[in-house]
Amino acid sequence: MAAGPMKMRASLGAGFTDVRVLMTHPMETGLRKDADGKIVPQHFIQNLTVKMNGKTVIDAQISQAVSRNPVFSFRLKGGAKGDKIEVSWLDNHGESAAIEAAVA
Amino acid sequence: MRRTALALALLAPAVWADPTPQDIQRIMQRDFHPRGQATMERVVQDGVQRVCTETHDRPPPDLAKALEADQMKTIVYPEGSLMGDWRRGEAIAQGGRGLTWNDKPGDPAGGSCYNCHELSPRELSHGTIGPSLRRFGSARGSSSEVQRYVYGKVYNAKAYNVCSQMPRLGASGTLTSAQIKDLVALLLDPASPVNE
Amino acid sequence: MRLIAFAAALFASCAASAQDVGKEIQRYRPMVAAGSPAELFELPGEELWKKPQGPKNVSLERCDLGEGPGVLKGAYAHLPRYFKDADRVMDLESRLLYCMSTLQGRSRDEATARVFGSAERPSEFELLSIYIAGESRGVRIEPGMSQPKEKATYELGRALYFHRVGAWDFSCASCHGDEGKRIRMQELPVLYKPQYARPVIASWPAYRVSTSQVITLQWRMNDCYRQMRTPEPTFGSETTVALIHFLTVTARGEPYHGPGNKR
Amino acid sequence: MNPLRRTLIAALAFAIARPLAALAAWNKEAFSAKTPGDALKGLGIGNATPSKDLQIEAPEIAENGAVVPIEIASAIAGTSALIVMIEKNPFPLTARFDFKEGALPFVKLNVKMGETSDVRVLAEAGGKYFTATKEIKVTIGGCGG
Repeated sequence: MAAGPMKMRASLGAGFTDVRVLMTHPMETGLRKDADGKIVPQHFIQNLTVKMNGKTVIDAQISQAVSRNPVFSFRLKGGAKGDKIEVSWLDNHGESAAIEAAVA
Repeated sequence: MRRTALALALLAPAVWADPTPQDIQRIMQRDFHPRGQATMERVVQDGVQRVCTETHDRPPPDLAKALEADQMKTIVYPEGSLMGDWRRGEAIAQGGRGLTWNDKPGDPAGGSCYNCHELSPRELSHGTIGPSLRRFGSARGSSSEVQRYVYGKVYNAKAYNVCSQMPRLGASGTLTSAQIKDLVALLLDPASPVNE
Repeated sequence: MRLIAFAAALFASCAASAQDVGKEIQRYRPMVAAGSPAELFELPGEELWKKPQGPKNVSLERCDLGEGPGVLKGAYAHLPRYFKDADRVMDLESRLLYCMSTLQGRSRDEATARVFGSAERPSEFELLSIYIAGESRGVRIEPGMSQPKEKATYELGRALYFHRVGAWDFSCASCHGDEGKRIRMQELPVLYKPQYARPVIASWPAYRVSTSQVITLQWRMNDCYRQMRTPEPTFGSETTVALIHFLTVTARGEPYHGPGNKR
Repeated sequence: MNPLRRTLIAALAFAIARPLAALAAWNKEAFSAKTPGDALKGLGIGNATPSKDLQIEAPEIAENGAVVPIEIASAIAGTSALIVMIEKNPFPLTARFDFKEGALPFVKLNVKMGETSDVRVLAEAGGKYFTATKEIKVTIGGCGG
């Protein structure tokens, strides 16, 4: 399944850059059965990386306990309009996706 | 049912502007289709549904009494004790299935009681459409009269209050008499958590 | 009264009183809404709007949702309304179905084979609804009420709202009839009163967190009738459109702030 | 090819493809631990001091365990990592966030909770660990029908 769409909004907050990112991902726990009773295999994002102007500022390891279609909010120090924010993920099937946005 | 037909004749002319229940029924018969066990006769109103719709659930007292008497005749009491097992009763009260188009007719139905009532203090997630039934048994005892009242009320709530929002769980074929006896126990058995 | 107060205190530890349970749920909802993935479905919705389909291999971009062919801005906030070409009042989903048959040449059976989707695969109507509704963000809800058929549809919707039917004798008002009522934890808005209808109607269609599904008003009518133990209402039928019209007119004037977030 | 090997290859590929990116390993031992204690061992964490400067903003009652919003902020100087654990989940360790130069120790995320449970958050600062917990009750909403 090709990685579904991602959406991100990066905006200047009070003394920090507020980054809100949405990702399409089933985050399957491996405990769920589908309509005809078959176990749906584990399929979830494991790594999340947030970069500001090319430099990694947050490295995250997450699990299947994160809700489906994950939504994260982060706060980066300082930041100015036009700074480049990039968020990328890698899941346990080796699939990945990334999104870039300029600070509004 | 003769009494209901008479009643409807009185009410019908009063309602002109809005579509009448008969208009609604014709439109629903066109706009709905059967699915699973949910067949088309369910869109045909019976006398209780018709009168409660036309009077916005406030029928004239004498008409209400007459309809309640009709409904009382539908209640079938089983032989012997009316108290089942409150533990099974709790499971029935928790269950919400039954009579929908994706319920298999053979599967046991639930009473959906927690949707509208507070019962056991341990269940946080309870509704408030119906009165709280906390300590129902400890407040009223569990004499055969009270058992008979609770059994009848669950079987056909409209026999006691014709426009009640409580479904006619026995008369509609949702619950078996054994299941209703278990609910009687859930409400009246001193050991039941409802009566803590 | 003292005994009851004591009993209540006794159980306070394991069962928060109903009031603060309700209060806590009030805090839960905005926190969930702030992080709603509903927006994720606007992108695929837009792709579907532009995707040529059907025997005529045409996209829906020329579909007239009431503001002119292809005009999306504010279209959702002005539905349901009367359409002269079809000579009836339509909501968004029945109007989309109309465009699928007239513009794309698709048969009703093919277009309505899967009107309600799943978390894995939302239906066309669900994705299109999220995208088109998103184009009405901030626009004041003003469904059509000037045409005779619009008024008649409103009256029909109101009558249906109070019509008791089905194996459990319910009407919409059985659950959505009195203030402060709950089914389990779910507060039940009194939808025939404007102040309660406005915030609710302004948030549909929505993303339902418990099932990760996109849900629309046609789905809502369908699922309510399922729980009323009636047979199934036909997708886009006059009954469903009349109810949606009645609810939307009751919510008139509220700025649309969907697509929203549901339990 | 078994999933583990494929994941490792992918992780390496990811790293090689982006040489500058830190090798984003995934702590399999800690994430597959079935008890909070084993998860802490997997993370190499001994004891952690309770701290009021570690705030957890979350609802006391979640109407649904599928999406429970949790907001975490650390006012402890030098916080470099935040770790989220849901004690009663089948696998308690839920997420670990490492904050490099340029990021504030703050995160908001939605998590799944199997049942009412304590959410435990740990903060790493200057080689020491601090902790805070909050109980979230999970009920079943809706008509149960």
